[in-house]
Amino acid sequence: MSQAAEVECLLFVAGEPLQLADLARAMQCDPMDVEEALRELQVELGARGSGLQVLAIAGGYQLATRTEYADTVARLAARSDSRLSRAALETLAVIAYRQPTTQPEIEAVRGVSVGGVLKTLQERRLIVDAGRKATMGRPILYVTTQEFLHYFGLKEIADLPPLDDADVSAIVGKVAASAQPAPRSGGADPQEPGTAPQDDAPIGEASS
Amino acid sequence: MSQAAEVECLLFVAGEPLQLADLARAMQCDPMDVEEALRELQVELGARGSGLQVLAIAGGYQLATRTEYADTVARLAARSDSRLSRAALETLAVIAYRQPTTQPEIEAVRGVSVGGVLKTLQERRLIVDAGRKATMGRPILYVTTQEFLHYFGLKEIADLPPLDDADVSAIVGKVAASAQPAPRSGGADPQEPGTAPQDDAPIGEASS
Amino acid sequence: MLSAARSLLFRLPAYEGPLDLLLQLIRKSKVDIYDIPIAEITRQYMATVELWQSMDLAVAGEYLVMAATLVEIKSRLLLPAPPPAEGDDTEEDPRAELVRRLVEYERYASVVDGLKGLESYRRDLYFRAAMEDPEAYLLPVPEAALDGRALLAALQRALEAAGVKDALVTAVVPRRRLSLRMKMAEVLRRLRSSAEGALFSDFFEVPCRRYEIVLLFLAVLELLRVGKVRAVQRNPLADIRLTAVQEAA
Repeated sequence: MSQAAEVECLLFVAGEPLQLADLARAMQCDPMDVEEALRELQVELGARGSGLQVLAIAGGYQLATRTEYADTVARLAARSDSRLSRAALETLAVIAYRQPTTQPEIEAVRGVSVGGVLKTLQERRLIVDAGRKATMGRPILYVTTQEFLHYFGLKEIADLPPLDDADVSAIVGKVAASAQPAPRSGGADPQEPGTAPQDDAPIGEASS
Repeated sequence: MSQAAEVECLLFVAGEPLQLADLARAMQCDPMDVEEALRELQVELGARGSGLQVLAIAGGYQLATRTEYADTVARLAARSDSRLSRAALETLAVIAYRQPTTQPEIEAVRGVSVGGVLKTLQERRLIVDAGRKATMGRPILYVTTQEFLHYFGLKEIADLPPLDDADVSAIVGKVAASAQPAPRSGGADPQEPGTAPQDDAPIGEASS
Repeated sequence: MLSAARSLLFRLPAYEGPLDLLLQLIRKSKVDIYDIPIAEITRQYMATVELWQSMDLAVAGEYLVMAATLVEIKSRLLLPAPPPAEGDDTEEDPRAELVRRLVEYERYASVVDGLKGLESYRRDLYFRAAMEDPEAYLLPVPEAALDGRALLAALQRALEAAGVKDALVTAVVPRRRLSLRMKMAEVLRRLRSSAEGALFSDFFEVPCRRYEIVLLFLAVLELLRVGKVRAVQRNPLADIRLTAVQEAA
């Protein structure tokens, strides 16, 4: 066991940039030791001509493929039979039942960041950008596509199995209420995906 | 650029088991070259004491952390302890070694009803409904899935620990020559999980 | 007596059914599975089931069916053997069917430990993006296997997970709700309403969200910078008193 290998494992499983503090906590060591381990790992990867490298990115560290291998990787991504990951499926499910919906709303439901998954789903034409929501930050609204219907063998969105389980509805309501600016009927009701988003109301007495 | 590094990049970005054919297509080379590259990569990872390893799992190849680093990774990615119950494992064992098999057959072997367990196993995608048996009542046939192989870290069904077949048939001959039909190849042979179900062969007196 | 009952209570969940119970009794008695002393094993089996019943434990029907089977085998063994059927040179032992079932069950039960070992080993392996969902098998979902139900199941999974991760869910709200400008106005209004101002700590109402603390801190810093607020701290770590700077009339 080496610290370089430890840091390699952590960057590998994370799939998103990790900060020194995260790494130090998992490795139960000093951030300076982590930096040393990162340097060691980078040297080892280079020495054996690995396809991977450590990147300092977005305020953290991440494993990534080297640019020389971009073409090879692209050929894999383009395989026709590539299928949906579980993360993609769950994200797609949220969009299908709540459309139009935004990245922050999806993330509120799934509890993880979904930027990469949204990109994949867009590339596969299963979802599409349908304008922007009139709230702070004007997030992009996503809806499902014809290809989505085709992929799941549906004639229309209304053919999706109804969400009638009381537990699920309760959770939807809860999640929606917290993800929405105010507890309004529109967003919280998964049966009415087409409800127009309402304007951002100013908050209480703060508007002096 | 090396083929070992190429294969490393592909396994890294896929994050799911890749088959030789997928790898060969992306690398634009022969499957045999891919196998060679996989071996090279495994040797290189071992030689530099990497935290990662190549696994042959669920019918493909996948990068994974080494078990020595499980504790470190667990501190980053907490998982609930959702191991399978003994009832679930027994039921899975019957399905895995006898597949395709039906609920009455499993219940005959285990001596208890297994409806709830089957539902759990299906929800966890460890087993799947594979049509119906052409016997009275047309019971659903269950088989194990790729997820089953992945859950137990197996490449294929043949990697399951052997059911001590020879011994058992000798025993069966001794105690109940009349009760047991001639030892058949279908259900009990883990080497041939895909063997077509011999319809209405009375599997082990399931109905007794 | 009590301890015996208690140990049984603990052991109860260990039985995976009547066959499992029978096998354990046979093993405990160290008898040959192919020559079960049926009277003795039946007695032990019945004693166990009766103990459960005396403890008001719901005994599953399967255990009772097995009890009946055992009694039937016992009674058949007591009867004189019937004359051998024509053309049949072996005499069927009444225990044969039971033994066959026990052996068959034991075959599968015996691989469970192996499977448990594989499960443990596999759970020590982590795959890419395991942090997002350590339980996922990280397998692609086959296209053919997907339909609307799969999508619904995926949503339910996601929602259940969200129900557990309440903190993460509610943390999304503030991002677009509060601005620094709003907070500055709020602080200033409150300070102006009182000649002696207010303590910095007074602004924190429990429970206080992290973003509110940060926002409040930034608002006070900004108000200090633009000279609308004065801050006085008597000694290190003491509470900070904030007062509004009087506007020139």
